Amino acid sequence: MNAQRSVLVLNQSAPYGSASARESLDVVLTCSIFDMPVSLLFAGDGVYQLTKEQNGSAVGQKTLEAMLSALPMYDVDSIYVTRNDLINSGLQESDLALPVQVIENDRLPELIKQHSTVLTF
Amino acid sequence: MNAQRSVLVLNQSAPYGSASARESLDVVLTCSIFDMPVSLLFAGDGVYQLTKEQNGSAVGQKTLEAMLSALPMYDVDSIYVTRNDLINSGLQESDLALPVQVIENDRLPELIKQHSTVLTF
Amino acid sequence: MTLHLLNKTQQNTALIERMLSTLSDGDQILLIEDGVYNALPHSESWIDSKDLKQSTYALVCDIEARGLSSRIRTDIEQVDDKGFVRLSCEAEKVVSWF
Amino acid sequence: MTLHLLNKTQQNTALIERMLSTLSDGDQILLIEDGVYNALPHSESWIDSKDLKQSTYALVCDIEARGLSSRIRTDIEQVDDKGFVRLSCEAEKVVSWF
Amino acid sequence: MKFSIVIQSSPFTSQSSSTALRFARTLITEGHELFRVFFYSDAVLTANALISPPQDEQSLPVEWQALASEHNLDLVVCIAAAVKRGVLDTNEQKRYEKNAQNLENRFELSGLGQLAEAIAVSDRVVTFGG
Amino acid sequence: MKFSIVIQSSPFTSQSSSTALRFARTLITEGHELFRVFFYSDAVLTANALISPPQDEQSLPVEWQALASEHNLDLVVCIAAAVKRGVLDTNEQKRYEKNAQNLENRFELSGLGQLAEAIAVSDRVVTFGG
Repeated sequence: MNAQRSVLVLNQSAPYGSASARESLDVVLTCSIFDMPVSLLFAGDGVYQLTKEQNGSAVGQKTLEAMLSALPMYDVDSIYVTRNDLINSGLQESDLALPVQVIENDRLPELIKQHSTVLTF
Repeated sequence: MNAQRSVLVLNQSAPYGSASARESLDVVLTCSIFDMPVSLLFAGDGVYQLTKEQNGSAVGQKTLEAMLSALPMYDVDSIYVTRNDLINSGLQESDLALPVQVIENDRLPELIKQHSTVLTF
Repeated sequence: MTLHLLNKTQQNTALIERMLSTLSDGDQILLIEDGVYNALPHSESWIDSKDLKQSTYALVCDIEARGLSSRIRTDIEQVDDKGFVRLSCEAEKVVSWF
Repeated sequence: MTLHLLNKTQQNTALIERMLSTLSDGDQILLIEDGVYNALPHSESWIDSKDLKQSTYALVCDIEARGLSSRIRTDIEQVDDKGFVRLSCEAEKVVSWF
Repeated sequence: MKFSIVIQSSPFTSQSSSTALRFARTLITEGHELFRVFFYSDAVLTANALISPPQDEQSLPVEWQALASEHNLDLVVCIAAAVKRGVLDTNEQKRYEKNAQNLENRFELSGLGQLAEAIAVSDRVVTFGG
Repeated sequence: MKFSIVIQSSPFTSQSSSTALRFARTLITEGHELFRVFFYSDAVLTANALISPPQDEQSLPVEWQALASEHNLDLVVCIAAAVKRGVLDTNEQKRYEKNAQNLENRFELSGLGQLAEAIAVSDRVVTFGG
């Protein structure tokens, strides 16, 4: 086994319209169970995954918010959103279901560099 | 059976990257076999379906251009592209494998109105 | 009159511009699935720039699923599945944008 | 150094802006699949505005399949599958944008 | 009013198939006629009888099948799209010499002509994709 | 160098699975090691043995299987994603009481832990999606 790997999971899709949000969270939780440091970046439409008061049953799906709330229990606490994407989403920070780190766009190159693997969804 | 229906097929996807281009052409040819008047609008990335000198075998696929060339034999000759989309595509009219009607954007509402059914791909 | 169904977010600018360029006077737009995010308050919304708030609707179950009930614009009418069917009947045809 | 794979056309402006905002100096970009259309001559190309023509490559089999061999810009280097593997090895990691 | 529905997207990665199902139910409840549902492209995967969703999740094949049984609906799966994607009825299983068929009950494999006919006879054709 | 490949998209509507196959072949030819190919999301559909493409078209299951046989590759299909999409091995067929299994030879159903392991031990992880 090589030196310790760290993973950045990049979430770019809105929840419910596609399965990508749930499938990326499954990967995050699994990496965490395997003691691999994992960070999350919600970008573009991915920011919508964080919206409060979701209710998937209205469209016959499980509520994503429940899975998201499990992240702190799995010691996943490096969760990032760029200020730019948050503004473009039309949501406020107070609309989000989880505490996130709001970063400027110019932090992104560093975030990519800090992780040995980047998985996009 | 109701009064004669006419179909507008709207192609918005580039060829090879997705299956949408081929599947929409299959629908066009079928409608034509069933004597239903059918028009095609290539819009956005769909304009790329019309590029000359395609060679699908380079990526293990059938060449779309061969299917396209069959359109006139099936009496499908209402083929539209907007000038705007053609310019944005980075192609010239001389790069296209088929004669098409280049129309201005303001003709689009009329095109939708003229057909009883619009199928998007 | 045509009913346009839109199921993608405002990030899909090329798709939305294409839809807008096909609109005739009196056409209606129904935001479904991820399309309902277009009804959040955006600073440069096409709904405002094209003055379409009176002809745009949003599907209520998709709004609820996404946690948007208290967040979306109040000047866009919400319809349920019955409203979706009714709008489809009132229109001469339904065009889907995805 | 990171290798960025892009397989979508220039219409996907939000995706491309996102990719561009993550670039570090020395990063490389490989256009694959529908991404090769970015290498057509466009009047407002991100390749020019960000001065990236020397760090952008395009996959030759995707260019050929799409009939673009004689149409794409000559200042962007074309690589085959071996080149794809080589670029992946030279980079510390590979990030896919789709 | 006479409706037909066309579904294009994978039921696993897109919400379309699920929205189409609700739309179908509602239009029937509202007294309209559903002439045909045509599954095309990756939407043909909806007819795979081997789909086994988690217990607390919607099973689209089962729900479509139940709606079809109740209202005698015509669920047509594009045969060319289906065979290519590994959704086979008994005939296609034999033709391609495979060891199983996996087409869900109440779904039927047929050609694109069924889509053309649906367009010809329906007052409204609604497409669900993306 | 040790590679792993992750594929996410439907092999029928996206070019990804086909590009990934070429990338896999080439990296092996170039003397690198392919530790694992992990099929996730709609890419699990690549492992459906009932797929019957037209005679003049590429069969991805068959080509992956051939490459795997030749180079003893590890083709792992995410079990949760597969079962939900109707791609079953004999065990899952029994568990869900279905009348057939349809997992192509050389593919194996397993958990996401196999992806985590691939990330941990590989020098490069390349994702194909979209």
